Amino acid sequence: MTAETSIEIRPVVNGMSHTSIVKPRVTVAEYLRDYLGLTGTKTSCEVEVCGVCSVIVDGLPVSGCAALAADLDGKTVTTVEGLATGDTLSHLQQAFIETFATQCGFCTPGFLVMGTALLAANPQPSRDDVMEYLEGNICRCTGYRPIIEAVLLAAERMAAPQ
Amino acid sequence: MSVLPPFALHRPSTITEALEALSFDDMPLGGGTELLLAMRMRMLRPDSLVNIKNIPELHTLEIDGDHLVIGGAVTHQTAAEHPLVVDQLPILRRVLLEVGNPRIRASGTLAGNLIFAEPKSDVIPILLALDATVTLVSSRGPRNMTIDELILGPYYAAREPDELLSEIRIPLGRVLRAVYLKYQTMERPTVGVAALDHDSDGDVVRRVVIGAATELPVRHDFSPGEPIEGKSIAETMEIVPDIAGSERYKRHVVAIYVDRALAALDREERA
Amino acid sequence: MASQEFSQLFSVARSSDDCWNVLIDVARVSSWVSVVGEVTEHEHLARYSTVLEDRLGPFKLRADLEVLVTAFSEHEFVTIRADGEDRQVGSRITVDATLALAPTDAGCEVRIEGRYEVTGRVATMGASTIRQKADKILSEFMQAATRDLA
Amino acid sequence: MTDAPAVGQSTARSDARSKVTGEARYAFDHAVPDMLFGAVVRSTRPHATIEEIEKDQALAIEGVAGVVTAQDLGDLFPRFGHLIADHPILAIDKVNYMGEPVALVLGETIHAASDGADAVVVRYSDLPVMADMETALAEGATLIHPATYPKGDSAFEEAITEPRDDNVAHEASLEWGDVDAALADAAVVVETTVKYPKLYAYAMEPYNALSTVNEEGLEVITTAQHPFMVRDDLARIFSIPLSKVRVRSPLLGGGYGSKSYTKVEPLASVGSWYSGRPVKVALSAE
Repeated sequence: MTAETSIEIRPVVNGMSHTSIVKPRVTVAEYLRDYLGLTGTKTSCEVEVCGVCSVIVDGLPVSGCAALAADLDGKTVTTVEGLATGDTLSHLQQAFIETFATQCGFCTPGFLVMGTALLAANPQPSRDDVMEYLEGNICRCTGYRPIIEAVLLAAERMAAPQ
Repeated sequence: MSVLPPFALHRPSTITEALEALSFDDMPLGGGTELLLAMRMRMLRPDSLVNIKNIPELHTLEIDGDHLVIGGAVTHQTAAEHPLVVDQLPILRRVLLEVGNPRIRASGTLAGNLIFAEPKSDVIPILLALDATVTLVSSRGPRNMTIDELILGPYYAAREPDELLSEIRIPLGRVLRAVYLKYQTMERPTVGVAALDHDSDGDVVRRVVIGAATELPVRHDFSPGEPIEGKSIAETMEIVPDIAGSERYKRHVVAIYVDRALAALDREERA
Repeated sequence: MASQEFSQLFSVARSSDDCWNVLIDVARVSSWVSVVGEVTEHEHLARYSTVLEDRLGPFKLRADLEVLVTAFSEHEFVTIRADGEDRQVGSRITVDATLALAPTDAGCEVRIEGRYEVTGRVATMGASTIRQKADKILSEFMQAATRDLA
Repeated sequence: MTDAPAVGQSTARSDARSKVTGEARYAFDHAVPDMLFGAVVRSTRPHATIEEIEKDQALAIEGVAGVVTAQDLGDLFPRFGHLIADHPILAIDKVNYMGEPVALVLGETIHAASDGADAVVVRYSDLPVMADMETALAEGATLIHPATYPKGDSAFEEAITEPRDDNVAHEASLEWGDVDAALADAAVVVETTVKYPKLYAYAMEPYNALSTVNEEGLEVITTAQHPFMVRDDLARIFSIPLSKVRVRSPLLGGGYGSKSYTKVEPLASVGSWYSGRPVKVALSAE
């Protein structure tokens, strides 16, 4: 079994399937940003602490900076660009606007992806659940309160009968 | 922006294939939550990585006799949510839910955590407290060892370069009650204390394992009713000063958290 | 940062002249150091270079070492300073060592003492792991020396 | 125009929608065709003279387009800095702190540039290390910076001091009223020394700049809070009029003051001047 130095991957990213050849060293964040031009996923700390690189792969939250693009073959990836349906924002995106949960906005993609993953796993999180789940995301502008409010507001709206 | 150094990738689907590829310069890759960071910092520059995530046997999580067996590719989250862990080893679940953050828990593996031997690991102290053992497989056959024997020093596990940690075995039915308390102000804990009452065939032992404050976790066993004082335990420890605090500060925090963990243990009903 | 003093003594059944000639044969002395390779002499009894290669846990170290003879006195002692950097891992090692000779009735006594300092990222390996490694290298040095000088 | 009063009403941020959909583009996200990536080779010594910088191993790496050091800056003004131009773009003859930029490796990809930076070999010889204030201010301590900087810095003439033989960069004392008298009959006199540790107001978006140098002048896309100060520094480096320097700061991914003054724009610009292609330099948190 020889070691591969370039890997063909066929991921589905935000509903679109791609075929790409990547070197093993290419991370998921580099692949999304530089190969697919999806610059919504950011990088900052590069040691899995700040959360700005969060994406969802096969339903699980992943740090794009510390995951290999080579592992995306046959996987489904959701990034911040894939949260809205057409022009209709998700409940969480709408809530972020209303509670002023975004200021400089560089951390917003990460918080939205992790908030979405939380609500998928736990549709009615308590305030403590939200704070604990978002421990792996850093924001330097909002002081976190508006972000927590947004997640709780979105949960409330998602639970209300349409 | 920093990047990973160049490396090739092996993607074996069986343990045998993985073993053929492993060497000092061809390292096993599970979640990569610690390995890839060390590579990015140029602390490690393997020629290739051996991705073990596609090997079915390494994903087992089952009961074997009176042991819980966790495969080498099982992640913290998968183990924490698995019915067998929820029922049989709730303390392990509670500790796993304290590891890193949701992304690290979803990718990082217990075996990878053990092999990387980060001195501030949450997983190592609790597995030490639970008398877990590990199996290291290689072309020379399997080796079994305790956590004590596996963890030699900071970032230094007794795994030979061509060995793979295939499973973790944890004895069941011994824990009467257990707690894990940690004090953490940064990415890694300043101190973590696992305390449990342990009944191995009749004699109950109260065990305290303190992680993160020293190069190796510190374990103390006490007979029931024996007075335990955090301060006297902390005084004997070779505390490592670092960004999380000076030696004096940490010794003080260790003493407090040992006492708090023991007080919590007295109130605790859950195993 | 991991650093420590070291001091060891061993005696040899050879005249101190013999011992002295061996001690100033830098290539031979460096052969007693397990983790160091070929030594290149740039200036006799002044400047040498070599490569330190070793493993510390999972980490591979490879540092180009410059070795300077900082002081020596005929038949008494020679002091060296080795300084090297492993750019890949971002770590640095400095060793100051003195080999001193004292004639005894059975031959001569060799004392090796000095201090090593490891800084940079590999120092995160923890002082005790580095100390264990240093002790191992030192004991290998002693065995090789006594064997070679026997 | 809605007639709802603006006062007392919450109105959404105009850029909120682009930020929650991921469309918002920061300097960090900008790229242009034919762009090279810059990776910085940093000093591994706190204070040392640079004996030699070996480029050939780096230049041999596939995808490495060039290695720039202070010696390659020709007649560019090699320093920048708002009050005093005391920041060498690339270390000149010696390094003053651990991590000071010593060389810039240009690569077709960020990976090639990074591998190139790993392959540049710099030989140093150590100078006395002044790691804390006491050592730096001690009698006869070695000067880290030159005795003074030439008067040519047009920004603040008075900031240029007379030649000094100590490591004091700047001294200021604020007094008013008759201090001695007040102290003399004060009930209590409390005296203290306040030490500030190194501070770094971490902004989520890393420092980065994308610079394109051509005959008409220079355009830089950067995450800067003070684009005009960056423009001043760049105009001085290239000795071109301010009108020929365009500095664009799109949305900032946080700053909090840490993105005041000039950061990596000179590095990216000399990289573009050297290679004739746009150059992007983005730092990592480390």
